[in-house]
Amino acid sequence: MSIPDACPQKQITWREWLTTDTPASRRQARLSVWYHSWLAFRSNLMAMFGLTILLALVLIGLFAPILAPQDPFAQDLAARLSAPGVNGYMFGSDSLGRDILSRLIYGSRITLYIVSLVALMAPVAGLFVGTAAGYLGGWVDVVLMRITDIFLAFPRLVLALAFVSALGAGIENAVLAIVLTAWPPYARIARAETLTIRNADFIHAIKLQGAGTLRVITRHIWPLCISSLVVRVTLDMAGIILVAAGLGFLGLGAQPPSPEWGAMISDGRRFILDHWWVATMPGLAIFIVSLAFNLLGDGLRDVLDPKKSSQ
Amino acid sequence: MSNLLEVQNLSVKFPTRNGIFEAVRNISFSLGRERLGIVGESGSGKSLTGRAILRLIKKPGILEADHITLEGTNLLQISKKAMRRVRGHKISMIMQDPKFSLNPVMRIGDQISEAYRLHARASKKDARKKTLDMLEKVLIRDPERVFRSYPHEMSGGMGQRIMIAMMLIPDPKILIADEPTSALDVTVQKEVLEIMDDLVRERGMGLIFISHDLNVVSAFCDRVLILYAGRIVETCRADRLHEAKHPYTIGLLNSIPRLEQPVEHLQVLQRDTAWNLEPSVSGVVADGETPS
Amino acid sequence: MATDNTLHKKRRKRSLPLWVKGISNTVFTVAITMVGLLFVTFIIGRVMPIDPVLSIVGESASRATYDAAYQELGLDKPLFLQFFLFLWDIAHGDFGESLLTARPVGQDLIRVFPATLELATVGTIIGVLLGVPLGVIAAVKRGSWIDHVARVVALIGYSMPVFWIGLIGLLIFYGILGWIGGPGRLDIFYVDTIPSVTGMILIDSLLAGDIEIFKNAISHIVLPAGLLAYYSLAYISRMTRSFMLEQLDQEYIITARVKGLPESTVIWRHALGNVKVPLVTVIALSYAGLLEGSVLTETIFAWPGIGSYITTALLSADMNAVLGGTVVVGLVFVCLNIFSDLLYKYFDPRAK
Amino acid sequence: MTEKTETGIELDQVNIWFGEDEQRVDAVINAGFAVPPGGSFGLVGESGSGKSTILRAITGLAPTWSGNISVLGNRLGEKRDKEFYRAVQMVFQDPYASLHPRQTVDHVLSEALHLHGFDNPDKRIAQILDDVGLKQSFRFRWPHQLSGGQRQRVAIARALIIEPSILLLDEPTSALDVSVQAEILNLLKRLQSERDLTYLMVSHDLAVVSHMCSEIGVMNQGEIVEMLDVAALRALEASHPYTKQLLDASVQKRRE
Repeated sequence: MSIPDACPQKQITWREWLTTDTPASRRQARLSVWYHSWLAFRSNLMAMFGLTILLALVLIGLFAPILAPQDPFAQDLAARLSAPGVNGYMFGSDSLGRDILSRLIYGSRITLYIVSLVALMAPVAGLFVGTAAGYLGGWVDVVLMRITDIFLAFPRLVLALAFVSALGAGIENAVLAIVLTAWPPYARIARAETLTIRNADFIHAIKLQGAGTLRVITRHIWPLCISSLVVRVTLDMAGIILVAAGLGFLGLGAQPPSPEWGAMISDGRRFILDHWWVATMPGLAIFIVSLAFNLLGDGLRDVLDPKKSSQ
Repeated sequence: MSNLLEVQNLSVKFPTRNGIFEAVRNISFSLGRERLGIVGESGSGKSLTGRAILRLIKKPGILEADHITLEGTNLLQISKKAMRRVRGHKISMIMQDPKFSLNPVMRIGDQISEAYRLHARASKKDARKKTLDMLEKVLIRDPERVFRSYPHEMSGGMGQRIMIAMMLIPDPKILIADEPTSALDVTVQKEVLEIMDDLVRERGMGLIFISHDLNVVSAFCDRVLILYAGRIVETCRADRLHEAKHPYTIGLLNSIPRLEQPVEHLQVLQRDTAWNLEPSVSGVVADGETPS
Repeated sequence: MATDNTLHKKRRKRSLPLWVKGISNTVFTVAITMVGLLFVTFIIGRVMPIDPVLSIVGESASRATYDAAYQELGLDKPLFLQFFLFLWDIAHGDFGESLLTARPVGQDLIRVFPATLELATVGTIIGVLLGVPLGVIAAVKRGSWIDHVARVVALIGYSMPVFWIGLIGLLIFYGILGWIGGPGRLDIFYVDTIPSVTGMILIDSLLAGDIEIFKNAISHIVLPAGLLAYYSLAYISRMTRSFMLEQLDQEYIITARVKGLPESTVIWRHALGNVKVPLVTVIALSYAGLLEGSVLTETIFAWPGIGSYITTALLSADMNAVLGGTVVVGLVFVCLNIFSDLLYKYFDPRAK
Repeated sequence: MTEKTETGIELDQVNIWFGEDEQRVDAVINAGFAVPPGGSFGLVGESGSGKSTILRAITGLAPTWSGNISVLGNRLGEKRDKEFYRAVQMVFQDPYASLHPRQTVDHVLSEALHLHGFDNPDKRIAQILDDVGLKQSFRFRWPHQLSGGQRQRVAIARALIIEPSILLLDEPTSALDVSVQAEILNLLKRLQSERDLTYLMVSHDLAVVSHMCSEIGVMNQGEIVEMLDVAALRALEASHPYTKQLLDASVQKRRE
């Protein structure tokens, strides 16, 4: 087991440096783990496909003004309900003569907005509640889990409906409603994970080094919960998109004339028999993005969570 | 002494990212009506050898051999269906921990009688009677109660007796015991080993006893194969283990602390990379010949 | 032998039999969950921007009428007393009156719930019948083409917006091909022609011996139930596959093979026998999911169930109806949870 | 020093139990023994005998106990302070479970130093790696890049880097192959004499315990049924029937 410590750096390629079994610094150790995960992830074609779509979505959202051929709100009643390709509308136009493609492009911003808000709030809340309940145990666990169970007992969409109807329709309220119903599963996962980790010897060991509760939770338990949460969040994003679109479809999410995809489907519903494209295009957009999240989540699970890679 | 089983050039390989890993490398041995010990450290390939005989190497593992002959039939050439007749009926296996090797949601009686009903084509009633008999043979005091119980209600020692009963009920010719007592407490180990030993002798079976524990093997077997890195480095009579010649075997023996022979420092095994290149020693004993 | 915590001496003062404790524990848990659920619903009802008094007495009512109604509704009482009154009413099945139908919400719910139940049940049955075998086969033949197909089928199921695919389905199978009945539970001239016994038309028509109506009902339910079944299948098959893979890795599977059992017995009796324990929970969850998913599905298919009821009420600000519907769906969720817990205990000898 | 440090660890009439009231299960009953500073005491018994539970009670990991436990002359209360953890460290049974899977060797060792405010981490880490017989190149490795024996060396390094005077050993070699076991036992013996450590070791293996310890307590069903010194054990001079049974099982399996 001779170690090429003394080897001059330039003789080793980046790849070798990253894949070494004998990292020589903290940075190299960390980077090499990331690199190995990336290698594993890269070999998963479907996951790469999902990642590509999502990156494209982000780019489309960022550069919407440049990419969109027309103003998403500009109406042209003379050219209303044009079929795809007709009158220069690549994906056709809707009942007010607005360009569906441009609306889809701008709609990606709304989708990204909802997804990032939910992804920032729900898992974090779940992680806090779950690890606290799991690690502290006792009455803290009982109280927190009872609350979690209550929220878990609510049907997500129905509660979101009731909530939105109480606070008024709109994206922010829809997001709030989704977050309110989305955190309990994360709390459950984080708690379950914590319970298995809590009694692991490496946690006992760090306690015996004199580490306090907060340190144990944040430095030792969180890093282990986070990977399974990331997987779950990615997979859930597909569902979140569907719920948000569902709220939009029912007229409780983003309000017209906002180009929210669910609302666009709702708009096209009236013309489904004669003008199929009005509802079909946004539906496809939702489907593709949601599929991308699922593919990515599936791939991430293989990398981050090899135990459960089977699901 | 006639050979029940002959294994020629057995290899078990696993494809990995860095090429093929050979976990068992070209080993040959035979088994008569004897108790054959296979000893080695973790990763030496001893368990895989046991499973390979039953053709139970999971994908993507690859099993290769010139032949594995049981009473004149090459097990590698028979159909999957015929192989199932061999399993349980001719060759059985006991695994390490009854906590995992018994089906947790099935009643013990059903698990034991299942194999008997299959191989003996017995009626439910006969199978039940036979099962209760068998439970009694492994010295279980209240067979009726155990018959109705679930595995989680049993202690480790009881669980392993149940495994023995389950594996011996179809009256196989060969029993492979893969670390049968390493999950048990020392005082229970002895009981379980004795029960197994008695039954194996009584039936004139061949026993392959796989273990990491040189003491147990030397006390309990007739002949020993010592495995290192997938190969047999030495074979000898169990009662002559202390006369072993290979530095690996000697090193292994000397690294064990002994109650009666205190030493200040234990000897540490110095591994030699040359061992990895040596050819595997044959563990075959020709028909009619007594092992030296 | 990992730890030394195997407990050997049990000193037990038995006061109550264990099962009595178990049941009283369950009842307590359920009660707490229910009250919490009702509390959240109550709060939602309270923070509504809609003035419940105005919606009863009308915009032009005098101050005195308004105050009278205000007191009648108990709004002058402290919040927590109001909550208890709310609980009291619900315990008596009183959800107030619906603005839209001008009938007690309780009666409305009893009328619409069977339609939802019928849809979700048919969906779940199909989902389980197809999803479990698909999951098992995908796990057994891991990495084969059938595993990939099952994976793609499930991923598509996870990703498809139900309201959109429902529309497309209606467009193709009803609008273009005409193979199935359109929206609603029956063709319009069959509606209310058979006596309602269970409220589920498939059963009622058979009870009445009317095959014609039964067939018509089938032609209407096939698409929405098929869609729900697809979602349920996606979820159940994935979970089954994952549980199966976990079980197939266990030592007792090797034991079963060593015994010489045929592969079919190893898989369907030994492995699936263990999988059915967690699968119960998954199926219950999936069933609950379908009941919830009915909100969107029913809107598309004009299915007169609890989902349509809630959305219609929502759009016309009929709060009593919305809250009543929410509570009932919540109740069903809780009941499903308990039921799956009980089944779990029944299937798993270790849980007793 | 003073009288205070006359004992390393002392237990007197210690009871340990899990659960309360009807659910109460007594894991250790009336245990008592003393280990002098620099001494080594072994507890031997089978699974469920309560031997590991005693270690857990000393470290504060088993919450419900009664009686007296004192370490270096200080009686322990409900809570353990930093000073206690400075003085008492533990090595666990399974090296695959006792290292955090997402932390490098360096991380594990630096954190221990950080928690107790040690200076000069680089030098100390280099030194301890040397002491436990690991090459410097192991410093930035992840647990999955180490073998079982190497992991156990890291666990020992983690325990010793904060320079405790007492080491609790919970079956430190039972998850290892015999040849690796010999290496680890030798290492522990060397470190004990170099650093004048007090050992309290728990094992199911009589031979291992008698190799390591001078005084041995035999546990059965939560009770210490017999205490004897290693010479008596080696001479098979046990008086309690359970000890005899244990000795019999340990010796007989290699005779026949």
